[in-house]
Amino acid sequence: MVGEGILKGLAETARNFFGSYVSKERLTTVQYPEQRLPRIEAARSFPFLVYDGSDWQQGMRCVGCQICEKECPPKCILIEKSKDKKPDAVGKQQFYPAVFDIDISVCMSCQICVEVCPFDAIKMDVDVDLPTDNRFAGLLLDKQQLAKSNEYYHGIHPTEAAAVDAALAAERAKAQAKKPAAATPPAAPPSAAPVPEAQPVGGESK
Amino acid sequence: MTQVFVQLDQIFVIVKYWLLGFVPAGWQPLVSAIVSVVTVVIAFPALFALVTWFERKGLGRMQNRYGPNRAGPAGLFQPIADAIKSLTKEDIVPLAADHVVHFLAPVLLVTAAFLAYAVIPVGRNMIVVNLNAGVLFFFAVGSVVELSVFMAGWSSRSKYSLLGAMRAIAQMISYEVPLVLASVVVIMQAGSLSTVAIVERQAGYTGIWPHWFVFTPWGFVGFALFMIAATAESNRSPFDLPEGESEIIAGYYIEYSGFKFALFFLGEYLGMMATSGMAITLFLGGWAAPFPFLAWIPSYVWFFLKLLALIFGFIWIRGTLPRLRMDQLMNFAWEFILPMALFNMLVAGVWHFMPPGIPRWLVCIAMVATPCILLSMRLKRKKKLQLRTYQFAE
Amino acid sequence: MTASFLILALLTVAGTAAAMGLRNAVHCVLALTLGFAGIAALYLQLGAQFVGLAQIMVYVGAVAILAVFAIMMTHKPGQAEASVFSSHWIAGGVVAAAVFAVLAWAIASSEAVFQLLPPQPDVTVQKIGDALMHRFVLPLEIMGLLLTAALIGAVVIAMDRKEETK
Amino acid sequence: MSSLQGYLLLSALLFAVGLAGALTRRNAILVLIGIELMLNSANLNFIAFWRYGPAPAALTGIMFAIFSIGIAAAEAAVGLAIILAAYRHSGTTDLDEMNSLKG
Repeated sequence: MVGEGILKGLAETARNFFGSYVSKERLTTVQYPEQRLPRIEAARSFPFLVYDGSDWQQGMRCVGCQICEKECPPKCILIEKSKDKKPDAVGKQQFYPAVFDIDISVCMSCQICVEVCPFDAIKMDVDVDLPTDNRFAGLLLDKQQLAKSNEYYHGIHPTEAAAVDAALAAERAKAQAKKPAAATPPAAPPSAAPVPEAQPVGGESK
Repeated sequence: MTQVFVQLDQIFVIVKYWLLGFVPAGWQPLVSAIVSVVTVVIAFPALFALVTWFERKGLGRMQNRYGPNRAGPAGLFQPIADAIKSLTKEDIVPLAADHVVHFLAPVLLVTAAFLAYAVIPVGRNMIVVNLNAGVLFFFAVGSVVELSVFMAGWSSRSKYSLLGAMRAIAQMISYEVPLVLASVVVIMQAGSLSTVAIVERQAGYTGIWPHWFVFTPWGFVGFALFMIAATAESNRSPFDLPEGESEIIAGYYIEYSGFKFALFFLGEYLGMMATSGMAITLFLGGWAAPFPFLAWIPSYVWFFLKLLALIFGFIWIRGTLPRLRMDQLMNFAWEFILPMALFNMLVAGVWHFMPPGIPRWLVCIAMVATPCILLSMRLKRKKKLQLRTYQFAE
Repeated sequence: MTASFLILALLTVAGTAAAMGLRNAVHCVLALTLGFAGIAALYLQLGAQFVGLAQIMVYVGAVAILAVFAIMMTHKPGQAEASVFSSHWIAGGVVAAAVFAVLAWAIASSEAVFQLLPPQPDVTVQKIGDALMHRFVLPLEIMGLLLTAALIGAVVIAMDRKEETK
Repeated sequence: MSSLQGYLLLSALLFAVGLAGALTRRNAILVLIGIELMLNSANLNFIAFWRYGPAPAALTGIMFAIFSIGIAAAEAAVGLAIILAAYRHSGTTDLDEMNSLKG
């Protein structure tokens, strides 16, 4: 008969229709703003700048070397180097970025800036809640909006952050061994100071 | 007690006559018409709003989703949000479009869709005009829809619109023939083209079994054919080739935006509900209750319950079946539905002339089942595929 | 001579005149459907419900669609016609005007048109059906034959002969 | 002016408009449409005479109109098919250019 397959299909959709009212596990939809999926460690959205300590201007790892600006395929990064210098994460006197803007309407989340950064200063965020009512200025993130603490980084990519911290600590130790004359390392390892930009991490799962 | 139920059943009629009491006698026919028309023009768009919500919810549940659930309780205010959105959107008319025709097409479509409700009895004594040729009026008005579809597709000056309109017209013409032929059996049996008379013919019960035309072999087949043709006629899935969003984006109304787009949407749903209402009138006993012990429930409640049930059927089909191909669509119309409708008329004649009893049932069932099986076998046979030859593209 | 007749007459004449005068052929057909619908409304006004609805179904639903399809199939884009009227349009217009003058004169001078409106006859569809099946059964059969022949003939004429084109 | 006269005058006017269209238009399809219009005006006459005539119960006018509508539909189908065939043959629907009987 001609309608056999149609009847089978109708039975299947009817099973779905009534089943969705009976068994909750059929409805896999996550009610987004209230419920969120647990964050995935390997996820990435847009880049952010890591800083150590509590002061985002003082602890910023970026030295304004502009490698990421040059490597960025869609050219969404704008960096202006500072005139003066300040001690970096390792303790050397370095420039710092006077301006660091990322246009996330242009950014394609390729992570190349992260790959090329020799200072582990730029990392990928997982935050996707970036809606704004201004599609030009609202999507052009400046240095302050980009700066996120090392704790936040630990929260979103624990494994990776641990490796980075270990490498940085090793480098710092090496630098200290080379220059014992230097005074205390300027950047303390992750402190417990409250950070303004840090957001709840991990997400409340349903 | 029964008096209360009769009052409840006739409440709208009573209210209308109460209103007419305030009007001088000379104006009464005009005011009566205006009251009826205004009721239809308010009630059915309201139902349309409800049906869009119902459809989105139902489709969502069939795909294990929630459907709209943000605007209002269970997303019930979603249609209002949609209406506000479509009203505030910019009305874009293509520069090359034929402005007058482009404007008239949705207006004509909605007008024709509303006119169809004039002959559908939604309850006891509740019909706008009891035309002597009501069913013919319904189909005549339905044929105007094709013209508005053509106007929309042609005036937009867009390939997609024109292709969509051509598809829609070809499909509507092909399926209008079986639609009319499927309803002819009812007209033969009822001996009238008046929708009120057809509903009256289906009144009464044998035991608790209603005398609806759908509960006869020819009526059942006629109902199935009518509903299939109605699905195609209202361009709904699986016959939604004119829309075919993956091929021609949205068909004939692609160049419409804002409120005109909403009018097309409204017209499409009004058409679907009108054909469902006609199917109810022709086959499902109109506003009659399915069981005699439920007859106390007002007649219009039954009509709208049946309407919602049929619409749920449309939604169910839409949630289940994939879109057909153009050749499948046409083959189905001309090789299966049309011959079945013709056979069905023969069966209705046999039913009319045989004495009532078991043999009549057996003969008629055999007479419908045989062509159905044979035609479906013919439809299912493997087609020999051969290299396609192109006339112009070589 | 009621107001509704005047409105419908005006609508019909406007539609048909536009259909015969407009430049764009598709506009002509669309205007023509207005004229046909007006004629159908006049039928309804005269009490011929069945004929009026059949008129809408046949002319608006079928003939107009057929005509626009034919126009689109024979339309060549980019071909700007010098004139929509043929070279001897003056002669045609004069003939038509003369015909109208003669007809109008005949109608105006006839005595037979001063008829009182008889009471509305009771024309149910059933009566029409009875008449078709008894008194007019032979014309009906011939009609069916003619329509079948026309259907087949139209298909045969319009069919593309594949062998010839190759 | 009686109402029958009004209908007859309207019908005559429609006939004249259709005739004018059929005689003056260049597009063959529109000529066909003009002929359809003439048929329609005749139908209007039939219905008007039926309504005002002595024996409306005999339904003669209505019958004539019904048959006429059916024949007009057949005529339109065949006429448009012929125009399509002619178009395929000569590549135009312009009647001023279709002036040769030879193939």
